[in-house]
Amino acid sequence: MAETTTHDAHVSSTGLSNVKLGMWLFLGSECLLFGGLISTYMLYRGRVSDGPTPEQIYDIPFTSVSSFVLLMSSLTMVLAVSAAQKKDDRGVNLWLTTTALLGATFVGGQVYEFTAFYNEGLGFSTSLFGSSFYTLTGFHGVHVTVGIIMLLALVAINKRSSVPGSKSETVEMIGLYWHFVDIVWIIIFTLVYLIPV
Amino acid sequence: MTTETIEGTHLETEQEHGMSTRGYIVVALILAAITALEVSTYYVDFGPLFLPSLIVMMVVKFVMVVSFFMHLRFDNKIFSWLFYSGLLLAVGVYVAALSTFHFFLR
Amino acid sequence: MFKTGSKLFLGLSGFAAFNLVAYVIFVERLAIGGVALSLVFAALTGLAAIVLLINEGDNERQPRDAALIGASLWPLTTVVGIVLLILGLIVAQIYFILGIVVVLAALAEWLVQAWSESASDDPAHNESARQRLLHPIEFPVIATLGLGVVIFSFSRIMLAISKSAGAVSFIVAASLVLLIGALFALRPALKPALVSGICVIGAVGIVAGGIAGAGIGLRSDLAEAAEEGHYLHRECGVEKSKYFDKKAMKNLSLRSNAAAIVELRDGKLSAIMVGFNTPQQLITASRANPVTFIFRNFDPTERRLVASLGNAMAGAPAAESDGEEADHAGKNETCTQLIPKGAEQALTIKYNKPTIAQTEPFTLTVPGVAGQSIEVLVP
Amino acid sequence: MKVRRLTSRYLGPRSLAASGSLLLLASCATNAPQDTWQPKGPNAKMIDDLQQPVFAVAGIIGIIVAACVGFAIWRYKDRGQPIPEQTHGKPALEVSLTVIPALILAVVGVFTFRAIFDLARTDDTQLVINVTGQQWWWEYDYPVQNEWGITQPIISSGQLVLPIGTKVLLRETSRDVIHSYWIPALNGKRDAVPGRVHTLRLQADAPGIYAGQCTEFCGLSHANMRMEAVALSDADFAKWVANQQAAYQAPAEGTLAKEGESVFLNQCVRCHQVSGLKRADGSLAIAAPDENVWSGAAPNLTKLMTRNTFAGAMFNLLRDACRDDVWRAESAAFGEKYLGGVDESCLNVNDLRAWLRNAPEVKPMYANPALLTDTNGKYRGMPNLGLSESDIDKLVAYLLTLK
Amino acid sequence: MAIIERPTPVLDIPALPAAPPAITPSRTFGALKRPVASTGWKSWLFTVDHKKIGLMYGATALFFFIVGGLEAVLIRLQLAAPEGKVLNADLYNQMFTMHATTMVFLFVMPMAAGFANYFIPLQIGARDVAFPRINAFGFWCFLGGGIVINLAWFLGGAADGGWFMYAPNSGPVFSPSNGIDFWALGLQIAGIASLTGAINLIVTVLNMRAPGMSLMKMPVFTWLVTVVQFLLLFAIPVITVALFLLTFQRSFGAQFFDVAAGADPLLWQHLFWIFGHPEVYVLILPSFGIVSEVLPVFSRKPLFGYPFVVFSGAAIGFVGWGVWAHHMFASGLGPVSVAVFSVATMAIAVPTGVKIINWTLTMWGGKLVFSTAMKFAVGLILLFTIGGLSGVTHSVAPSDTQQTDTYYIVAHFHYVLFGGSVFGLFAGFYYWWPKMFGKLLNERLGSLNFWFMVIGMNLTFGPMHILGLQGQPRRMYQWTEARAGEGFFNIAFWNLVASIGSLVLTLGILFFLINIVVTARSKVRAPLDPWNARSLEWMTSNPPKEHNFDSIPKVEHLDEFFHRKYEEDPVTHTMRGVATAEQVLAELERNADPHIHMPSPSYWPLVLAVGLPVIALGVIYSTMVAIVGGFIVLYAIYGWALEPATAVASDFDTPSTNGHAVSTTHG
Repeated sequence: MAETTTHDAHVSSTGLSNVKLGMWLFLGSECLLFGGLISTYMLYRGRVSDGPTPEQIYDIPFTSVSSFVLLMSSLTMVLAVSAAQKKDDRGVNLWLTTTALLGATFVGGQVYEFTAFYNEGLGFSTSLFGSSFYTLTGFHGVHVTVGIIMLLALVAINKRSSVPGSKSETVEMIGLYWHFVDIVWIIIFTLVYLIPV
Repeated sequence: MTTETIEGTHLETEQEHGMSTRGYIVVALILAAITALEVSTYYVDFGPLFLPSLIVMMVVKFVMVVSFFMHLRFDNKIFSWLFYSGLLLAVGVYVAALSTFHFFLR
Repeated sequence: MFKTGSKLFLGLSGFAAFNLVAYVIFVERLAIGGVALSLVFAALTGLAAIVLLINEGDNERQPRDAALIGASLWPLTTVVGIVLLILGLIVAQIYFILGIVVVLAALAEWLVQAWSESASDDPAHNESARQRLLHPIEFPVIATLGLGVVIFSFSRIMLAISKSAGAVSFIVAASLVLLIGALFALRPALKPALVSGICVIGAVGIVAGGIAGAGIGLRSDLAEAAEEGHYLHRECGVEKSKYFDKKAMKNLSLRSNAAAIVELRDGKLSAIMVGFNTPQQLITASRANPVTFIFRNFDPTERRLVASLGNAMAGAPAAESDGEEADHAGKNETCTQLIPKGAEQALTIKYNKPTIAQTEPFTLTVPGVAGQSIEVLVP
Repeated sequence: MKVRRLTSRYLGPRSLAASGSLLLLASCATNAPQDTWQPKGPNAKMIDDLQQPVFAVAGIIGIIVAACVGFAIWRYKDRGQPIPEQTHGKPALEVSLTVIPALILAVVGVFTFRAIFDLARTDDTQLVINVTGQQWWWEYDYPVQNEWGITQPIISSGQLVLPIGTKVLLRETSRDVIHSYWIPALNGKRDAVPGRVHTLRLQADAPGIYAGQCTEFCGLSHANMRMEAVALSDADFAKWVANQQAAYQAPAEGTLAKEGESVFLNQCVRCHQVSGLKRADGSLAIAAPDENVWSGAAPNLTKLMTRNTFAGAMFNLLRDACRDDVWRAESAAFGEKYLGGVDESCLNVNDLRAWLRNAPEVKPMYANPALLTDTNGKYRGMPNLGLSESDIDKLVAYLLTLK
Repeated sequence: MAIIERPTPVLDIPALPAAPPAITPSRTFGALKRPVASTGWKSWLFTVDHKKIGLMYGATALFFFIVGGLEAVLIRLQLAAPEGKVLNADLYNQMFTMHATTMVFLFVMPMAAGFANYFIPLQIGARDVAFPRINAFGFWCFLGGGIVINLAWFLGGAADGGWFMYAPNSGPVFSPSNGIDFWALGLQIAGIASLTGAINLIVTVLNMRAPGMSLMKMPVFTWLVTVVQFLLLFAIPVITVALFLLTFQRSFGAQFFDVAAGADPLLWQHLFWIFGHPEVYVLILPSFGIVSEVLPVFSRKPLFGYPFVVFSGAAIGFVGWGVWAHHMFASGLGPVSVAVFSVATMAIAVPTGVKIINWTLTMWGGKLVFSTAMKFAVGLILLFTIGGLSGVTHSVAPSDTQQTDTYYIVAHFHYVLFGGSVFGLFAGFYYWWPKMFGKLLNERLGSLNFWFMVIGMNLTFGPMHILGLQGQPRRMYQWTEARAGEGFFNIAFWNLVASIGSLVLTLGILFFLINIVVTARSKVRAPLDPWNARSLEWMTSNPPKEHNFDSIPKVEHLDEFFHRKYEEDPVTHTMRGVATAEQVLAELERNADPHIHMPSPSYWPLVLAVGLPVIALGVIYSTMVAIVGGFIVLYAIYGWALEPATAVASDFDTPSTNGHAVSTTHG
């Protein structure tokens, strides 16, 4: 996002990076966002005035696989961060691309899931379960998509950059975001999919 | 002072935080194993342990990702404070709100 | 003042204006086509204005080095767009919109490229100028479009193959990505071009698969579910129905908004209501007001709660017409799923007609439990 | 009375400065229909007993703070004194000044706790009444309770009738948006939330009419959504119950009222039910508000003239003089006057006719067809029926027979 | 002065090959250049300077204050007499909804954000906030949100569901106009401003303090605003969720509050008040901070019990999360919830009381100078005490069931928000005006302003206590003579008094506006340190230079500036002056930093913020427009990401023959 300048002796008061502090604050704030969406779902999941119930349409084997995929993308992401700390640009680009592809696989799975559910009779306005399920998982999917776009853009910017490791902090920041999206899915997977109504 | 641009100083001071590649892979494997265990609850009847075990596994996975992949274990404590205060606030507030809907009690 | 570029755009905008007038007169007023054409007109005029403004300070001298100007893709794209546009006027609106998007995109690119090439004598500088203006839009658009196509294709493949094959191919695809990533990481000697190559091949493969998947359509069980609406019927009999009773819900989270909790305990059906200290056999429900009953089964066999919705005014839907409580097999009733002992389910009902309009009272019953019935009185 | 006024005096800054004569004036306050400081039943009394000391303590603390600030302003005004010592505070003082209010609040908290649970009791209920809010009126239905002589559901609106000295429990809900039921003299408010059933204890000590108002913002005519609770002695209540369940009396043939009945059957019965009313062919006339109004219900007009109000208690059915006569009646005489209902001499013809002529003009409602797209053309509130003046004459004559 | 200095290393790179200048048309590059000017209208549009952004926040908020005030006056005119005819029911409902929305979201919050933006970097000795471009983006979001919310007035009617927007009354059936859609989307956009602002200011406070300034040496204003930012950080996402649910319900047919589908409308109330109660502290704490600055300055004495004030502020912020359901005591939560929240509400009265005690004791034994700022501060103590105590009366839940949704509550929160928040902000205006504009506001007009406001406010809101206890509910577009009662407490009389009071109050505000004009036209410059102030923001010129401080001061004390001016006599314990403000400043200037790099202005925050209202309009009217808005947002984000924080050399000048700039000064 910005070029490195080391002109000033004025180091931050805590010795920490502004961007990183900001990112953690943002993630703390996001907890409340997803908390609200998850709570809404939890409250309404048993209210099926019409259409299928959660257990009738959930495809646990498939969702397990897609959880696994997202988990592995966290691994590749952390490898990218690790490479960035070693100023290994090739590794960074490689792992970022891998992460983005795994993320895309996950989103592809979600598109599949939504289409399948829709065909089985669960629309956005079908029941409270439908409204809250699509809202929650849709928000998560949008977060993943934003993450993928950031990853790809970072790869593109990184390729143009001539200074190796210049984007290492950006890699770390996107990494934090990506892991956060992953841990939200860890919660969704358990609370939404595995615990039956 | 140019802001948004302090990463240079940061990296020099905290070069060696985090784990080795092998460490990350081990963590990921543990996470995968827990996920497999979670999924097994769908096929095998855990009886009364079902709910608590799922919750515990979820929390363990959560904490592992946060601590190792997101480096909270190795990083400055202030990040943990910021993140966990948001998290605990969310849990507290929403659990309280849900309980007013008789979520936890019949 | 007027040079080739500005003349071109002025001419084009004049043409668009002519088309717009013709469209409004001959086709229809205020339709999407009219809006689109006015947008095209506005855009072209704007482009012409920008060209004029930018060239204002330019002297008449042409760049000395003609080699500065490279080959350009944009004229061709513009033509493709115009073809789409015309096609759209004849065939379908979607092509028309697509055509507009393509034409506008191509013209914008063309314009910026043309302008940047005459900006200065330094090709690098010119290129960087072009990039600064266009990269912010090129990057996201290409990334979004590319990703969107790949993701969508992937989902089409998944929809076409069977459930288990889907899960397997899903994990195979992910593992492949992971493995190839690991391979490249372990073998630093492999060329970046190879990475890109594999990515492109993978993408093309997925898109091809997607097209094939789209051709095949939905897999059989999904197609059947979509056609028959498996979960949209409520079958309220004693026996278990194939779809409606599959994997019954056993728990509620929201328990605070029940008008009554209806319990089947020791073969007795009774309603526990806020404000009444003893279980009731008669519930007064206000008219046209959605009431929620929570049914709790304490009977060892699986039971369901059935609410009769009366027979008032044949033909008039007793419940909300948005299909919440469909009437099944000629009987106007709705019900919960068959639930095992200890489980609970909610049932939301709206009684639009009062009891006096019925020949039989509204009741809550449990099929298979004789003699137990709660009357719902709607005054 | 005196104590109450004393404490309420501490509320405003202006009243802090109020003199003794103001206090005298204050204790003269009469006919304050929604005064929250004049409990007329044990539930409101319980609240009052709690809030009086709290207001008193709050007032005293307020005076102390104001006095301290005032003293500091007067004493430490800059009169050229030197810049004071830069002291940063005295922790002991701070802690004690923190602990004292905490202790006061702890005491208040204990009593609050008790009152909350006492006011939430439902196990000692003697009479249950269902209350349903709707834009912008209240429907009361009395479920079958044989011990009160209620053998079939009674349905009414505008005025809640309850026996004195009885622990009445309201089961509140709503048909559309959230409303709130509040009779200040009898208890605090409780929201009527659609889909949920909330309870509210009411108990009146003496016969009389207690006014209230919807206090949860509920849309256009929120201000016009009023209610009245009418407390009757046990004997009078029994009479009221009996009359409400009495059979429908069709007006005599050939009267204006009989013509009014047919107007009613043509127009009003589309939404308004009158129990026992029969069509010309002898079938029961059953209203179908669900086909015409969004909320699916309209006030039941059976025994309309036993009530004192109409249109969500926005208007009185009684002329002002007759109304005052009822409202200000002595406890002993009240029941009889109230049960007398509305007769022709007392009928507030002007408001009733204006209402029948063009309801949305006198009470804001969503009756404009242009705005009804979201409700599939269904009204929210009573539309303008376009009745002729002679139809209105007939209808008024008919409505007067509904007693 | 090289404020926006081009980074030195860039100058050394021969960027361009030599080319004849004639062939390089300068205008073409003009279209692509980054904005660098620090004067002129463009410098405001594209600025990233926290002071300019703070002033823009302030000016916009003041405009919305006038709008909201006019709405309030209309409301009071309507209610002056029974059966008021000034407004019809529909318009009245829009009016009170928008009055509350405007005052809360478009006046008090952004005004506090303006002060925070302007003064936090100054108070902690920083040159700007941590993320200047995000800061600019926040302001434009707030403006965009405010415009979207108010746009509804002209497009079919504003929101009419009350600022609390309870479901299901906010559903499409019950509010068929688009007002609530505009409201929800506008708040969503304004929420982005609060969220980004919160992250920005927290990072600034944590990371950019002057050397030596530990957390417990920070001025109280900075402290309390930081608490506020934490509240916003965690509260905004909750309202975001609620607003999304509402928008999805209204625009896309979701069922979240549809009772016929089994929904529970109380879900909205919980989400709204989980946000809404912390929001109350968001509104009041900045004013507490301002007063905690003003009182010590005009008492010539440090704040009494600084750590207690700081920790009680933090305690309020923390406990503030556990009391939201006291807005719902009458909602039917059940006795257990009510009891728990009732006690929690009482608990929060304690730290609030601590503040009152500390302010009073700060004045105790001081040398009180009654400037207008001080008058407002003392006014806050007294008026807020009244509001706080009436608050305690309805922390008692049973008592609250008699009071909630009556005018008693209106009285309570106006004493808290007007007597508290607004008086605090006015104290801030008078106190900091010379710092922001280099001129003192007229004290005579200030005095008129204060007294009219105090009298007007008590006349307006005092009688509302009576109205409420006499049972007049809120949000009624008319009241009727029939229920007015008789005697001293009849509501007819007090309604009239309140309406007259609102006109007096308006006059008071008018004096302030006149004062602004008079001051702006006056030629008298304010002295460097007009109030004998205590904190760092006064250790720079009036108004501050673009880079705030020539050299960042080293902080040794709380109230550093005061301690540079005065020293304690070891014998008498009185203070004696050792330096004037001018001398302190001159000392700083002598040690001026040779290289000061400030971030460059940027187009992207504005472009990005323009995209959001376009999306909002698209959600309401047409998906195509939303897609266009989406592209604007994408474009701006990428433009932003590809742009360095500091402009490169070619942005400043035309590419010239020798690859060097003609001049480096753009200040």
